[in-house]
Amino acid sequence: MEYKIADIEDIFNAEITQVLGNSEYLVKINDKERHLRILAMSTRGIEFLLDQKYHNIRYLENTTANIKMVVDGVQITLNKHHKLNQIVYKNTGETGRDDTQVNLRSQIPGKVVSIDAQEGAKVKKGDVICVLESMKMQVSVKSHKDGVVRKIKIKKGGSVAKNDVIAEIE
Amino acid sequence: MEYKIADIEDIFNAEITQVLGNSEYLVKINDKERHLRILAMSTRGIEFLLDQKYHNIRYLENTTANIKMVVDGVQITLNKHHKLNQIVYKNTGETGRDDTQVNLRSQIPGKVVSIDAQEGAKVKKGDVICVLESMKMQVSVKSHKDGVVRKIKIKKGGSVAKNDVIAEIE
Amino acid sequence: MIKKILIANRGEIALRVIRTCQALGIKTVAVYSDEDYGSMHVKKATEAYHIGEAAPAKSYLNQEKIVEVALASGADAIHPGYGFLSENSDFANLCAKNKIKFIGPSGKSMQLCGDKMKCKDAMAKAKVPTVPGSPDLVKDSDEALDIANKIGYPVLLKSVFGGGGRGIRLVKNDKDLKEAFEIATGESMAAFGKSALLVEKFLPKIRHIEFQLARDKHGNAVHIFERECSIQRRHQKLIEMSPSPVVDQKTRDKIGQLAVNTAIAVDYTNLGTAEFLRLDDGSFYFIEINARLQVEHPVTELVSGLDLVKLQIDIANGEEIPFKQKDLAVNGCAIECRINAEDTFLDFAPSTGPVSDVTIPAGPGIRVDTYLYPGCTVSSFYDSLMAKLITWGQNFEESRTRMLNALSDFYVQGVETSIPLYKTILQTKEFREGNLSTDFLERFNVLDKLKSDIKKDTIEKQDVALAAAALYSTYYSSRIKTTPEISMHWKSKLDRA
Amino acid sequence: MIKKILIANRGEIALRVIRTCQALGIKTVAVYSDEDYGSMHVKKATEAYHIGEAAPAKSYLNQEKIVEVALASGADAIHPGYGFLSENSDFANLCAKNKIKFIGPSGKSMQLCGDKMKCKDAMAKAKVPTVPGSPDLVKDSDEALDIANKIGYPVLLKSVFGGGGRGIRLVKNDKDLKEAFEIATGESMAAFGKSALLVEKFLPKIRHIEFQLARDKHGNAVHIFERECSIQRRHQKLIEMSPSPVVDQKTRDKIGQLAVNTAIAVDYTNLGTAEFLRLDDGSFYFIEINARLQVEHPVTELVSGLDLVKLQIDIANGEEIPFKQKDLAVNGCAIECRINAEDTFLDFAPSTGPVSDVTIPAGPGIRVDTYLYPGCTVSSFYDSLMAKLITWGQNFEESRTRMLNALSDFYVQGVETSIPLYKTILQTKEFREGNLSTDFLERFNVLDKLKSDIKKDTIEKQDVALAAAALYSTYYSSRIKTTPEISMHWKSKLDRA
Repeated sequence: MEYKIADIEDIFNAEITQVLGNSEYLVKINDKERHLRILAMSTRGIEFLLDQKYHNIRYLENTTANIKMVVDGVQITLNKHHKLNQIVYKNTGETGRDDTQVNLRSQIPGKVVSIDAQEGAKVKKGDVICVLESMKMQVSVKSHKDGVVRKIKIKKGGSVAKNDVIAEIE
Repeated sequence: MEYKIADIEDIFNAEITQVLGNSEYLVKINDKERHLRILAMSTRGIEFLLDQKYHNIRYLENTTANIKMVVDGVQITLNKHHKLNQIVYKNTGETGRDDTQVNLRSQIPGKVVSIDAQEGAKVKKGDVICVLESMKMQVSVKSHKDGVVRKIKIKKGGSVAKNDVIAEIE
Repeated sequence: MIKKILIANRGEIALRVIRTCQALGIKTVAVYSDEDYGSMHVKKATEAYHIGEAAPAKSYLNQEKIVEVALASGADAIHPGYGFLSENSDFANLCAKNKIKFIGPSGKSMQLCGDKMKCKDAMAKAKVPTVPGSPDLVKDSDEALDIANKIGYPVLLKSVFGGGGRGIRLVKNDKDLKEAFEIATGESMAAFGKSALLVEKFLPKIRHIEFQLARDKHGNAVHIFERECSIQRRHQKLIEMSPSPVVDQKTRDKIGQLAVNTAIAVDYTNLGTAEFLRLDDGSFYFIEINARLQVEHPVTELVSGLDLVKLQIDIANGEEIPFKQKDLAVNGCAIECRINAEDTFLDFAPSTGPVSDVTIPAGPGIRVDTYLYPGCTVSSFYDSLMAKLITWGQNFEESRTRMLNALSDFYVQGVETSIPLYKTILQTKEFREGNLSTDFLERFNVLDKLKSDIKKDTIEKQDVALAAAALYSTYYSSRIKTTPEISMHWKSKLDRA
Repeated sequence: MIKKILIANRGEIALRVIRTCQALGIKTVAVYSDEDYGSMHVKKATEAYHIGEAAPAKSYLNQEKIVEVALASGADAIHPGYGFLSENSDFANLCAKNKIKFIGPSGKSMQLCGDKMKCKDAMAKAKVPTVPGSPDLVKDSDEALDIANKIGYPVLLKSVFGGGGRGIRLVKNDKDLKEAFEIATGESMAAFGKSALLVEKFLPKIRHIEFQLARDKHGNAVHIFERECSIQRRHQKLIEMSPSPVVDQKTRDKIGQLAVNTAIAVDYTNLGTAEFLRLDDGSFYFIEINARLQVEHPVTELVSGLDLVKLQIDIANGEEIPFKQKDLAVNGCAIECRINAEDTFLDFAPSTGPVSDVTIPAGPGIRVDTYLYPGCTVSSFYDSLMAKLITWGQNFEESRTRMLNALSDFYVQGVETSIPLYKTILQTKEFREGNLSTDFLERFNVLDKLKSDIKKDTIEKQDVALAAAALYSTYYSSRIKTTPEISMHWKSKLDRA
């Protein structure tokens, strides 16, 4: 799984690759395999040795978008869905859709943060039509084709459900 | 309610006489009324002010017979059923029963710790016939009348249910 | 002899006083507001009485109620702590009237300490240097010019109606002063109907250095060394230490004697603190006497071995100070960090609420005075000081290193704290070299350093965070369980909402 | 210069060493057995390696495995703590062979300290008085009689094959000695095929007083005062203090110099302890050198201001001791209570198991060295020392009062502790007066006093217990709820079973 850490630009990768038993695991972090041994787990968090080094993690908050934790006294927020933009685009504008399709639909539910195209305007495939806030993240909804925006079907500050039509583009 | 404290001879009395609200109570301890204000309660125990003085009680164990607690660092065991012997006797040997009744029945369930009368022996009303362990306490079952023990219907180490016949006394 | 003390305070200082009373076998009476039912001082005192609502005016400042509780509980003395009623001469007088010993100076002496002009006057007589300036209000711009030229520019033109930085003008020459005087007078006349201006020398880069005083009713007086309290934010002390890196024994003897003279000048009894400003040229100027136990008294305790609260009680009992100046020597070095519930990046705004988890550092040379416990609450009604972390070492460096380690071990969940700021400060070259001043935070851009330290920490811990996240994802999706006793519940604000 | 230290130990002493390493910026390597996954020393060290099964022989005594981890982790030194391998000269030699610094004396010196007869011989040459007796094995009863008459009755006839009180006979006159010699020889021949008997003066009422030693590789040697460790049970120290109530400065100088001479006599380097017996007539007899850091070293740290682990590391680095004897002076008084997991009334039998709740005292003058935390386990595989509670005061009485308060604040749920015993001991008139001896517990019937104290405590708290019970009954039967946030879950062994 990929993560983004608040305040750091890079995208990181981390997953458990092997369960060794006896509370031991192999974890791949940014393509490097590390040894992890769990010492204790509780409602508050987790304690483990990572390559023989002890760490104490307190989980503060866990949403679908973020994990907020205190790592050895340092507060860190991990963003679990940094690729949401891409995923949403993939499912709307980027691929697979028929160019003859008029309706641009939202693949996610969310709140409309901004509308970035005006009715009557010419847009290219991939241009941002609007930005939604979803799962505490801002996600751009991009045009699925080159064309003209016939109608914007949403309002700033309003809510959209999954599959709602965002705009008609011809 | 009456209590006995392990290691102390006297019998003590304690009950809440009034709920004042705002976590405040009047408690009567050995006929003296005291003011009690609860500060905190948790799974571990209770903290209160008794007549303006703070106390911290940790509950270690609670059975039908005992409460074991740590009061300001001092471990104290309160016996909740110090009068069980009397109560049981009241319901078996002491009163109300017809002298013509042959069967001595147990008023409580328990395990037979000892048998203190032999078949054929003469017994007086109030003599101990057997001792049961019940609710972590030892309780004597006493004869309900003067007579001769015809039959002992229990075995040492065995269990008796409430109303089981302990012995036939004629 | 005092047998039972009512502590007219809350929080860590109430606990501090209780601790000494326990050691001396003196009974204690706590008082508490609606907000403080579950507070530690209620739990640790011999008795505890409810005195009113959360707002200080309705409880901890309610003089009559507090005296009433003292009388009802049979307390023969009141310890005011710091803040609240500690420097209120009316309260000291009220205690005296009710034949309750007030553990502090007399009301009269306290009043004199609180009146800046009268105090300055007393110091002039005692030949204690104060910040150069007009001895009293200046009547016109000519007098102001005269004084400014005598003490030298730049000077501050201060309105006595100001306060907290308002009504103060920095002036660099005669022309500016004349102009500023006109404007200030005009403003003051418009707002208050009268003008009241002072001229004072502007001191650009200053250290705050104070001396701990003790004086008994028999006239014996000593100072118990200095404390350097230059690390401040918005005129609030953050870090204090004893000894000061710029005070050698000769200076300590000299300024210490001056400090003792200030106590004599206002007939001060019990413990107090003489505060001075120190310039880079080594000159000291007296500012004021704090007529109470200071927040930062533990650093003095650690380098002197004394129990200052015990000393307060002894003096209140009419006893003589049981040592002489020559018996005292600075042992090692102590540093205190005030652990405040505040958000450094929100201009130190208070951060309040329930504290679900606390880890308090411990070990050799570490002392923590605090009211914190897991499950307690940091109230918005009272000041933001949650804990004082004090370390002792054989020398400054040992004390500093212990402090850094202890800060890392200190964890408070639920509120923002000043802990990260202190870690950054203690690691600066300037702090290590003792290059301190009251504008330390601005002068060395400490908040920028803090930001960069936080980023560095995040980068250092990123792999661990990722491992923890990976573990979480795996657990959450497939619920691997290796041993039955391992169980995990994930807290989530969403779940709880 | 040592940069990374493997700590070949566990529990509080491993944590103690880690703490100093952190302060010095030295990395630490912890080792742990199957029993110690969740132990604090694993959590606090820079790195932690699993070394084997719970039984010490399979982990903490596994010399090869520990050296292997040291090499693998790049540790350049090993700190042995106390117990386990700390006085094992083979291990010291194995470290040397692998070019790992052993933080302690040389294997050769250690071996000499461990060999009682050779050590006694070395002390005789250095003119250090040892307990009067035969300089070597006595060959026949005539020699035994000769020696007994020289040193005076009563004497002890000891078999070197004995140990822990076995094979020791108290003899009061010539006739008894002759008889005892025959019997002892016969027994020994029957059991071991040879006889090996010693004669030693019987010392009826003794104090255990020891001196902290430090000697560097350059030959500089100092003592860091005495510790009185007379309060014992079954030859195990329970309470230690510094200074001793019977050691004045003159005695300290004199016996301290003797102690330094013992270190020189066996070419001892690093920190060690010279143990003495002291009789009521003021005479001191050397018994042995403990070639390691002692459990009770914190009392010396508190009265000297020194970090003894730092001193060990400095000496191991080949540095000179950074002070002279004349620089050292006793500051105040420190007392240590060893908080053991044991049942005083079951002949001090170990009490082990999970510790669900712990409250550790804190405050000025209080130091706690411990591995305890809520949720930890007291293992049956290792010794019963859970914590060391050490208090400092300006004098004995302040230290004692602080200790009593701290003991009351110390709470360990799940195991029996020696805390109540210490409260009783510290309150006896005899302890307060410093009337100490190794048979203190028996001499003053302390266990009877403890029983009566416990009863007194119960009576004192009975009303509170009854109020708590009444509250419980009411809650349980009618479930009164005054405020919604108050909730109560009643623990019951029955429910959990």
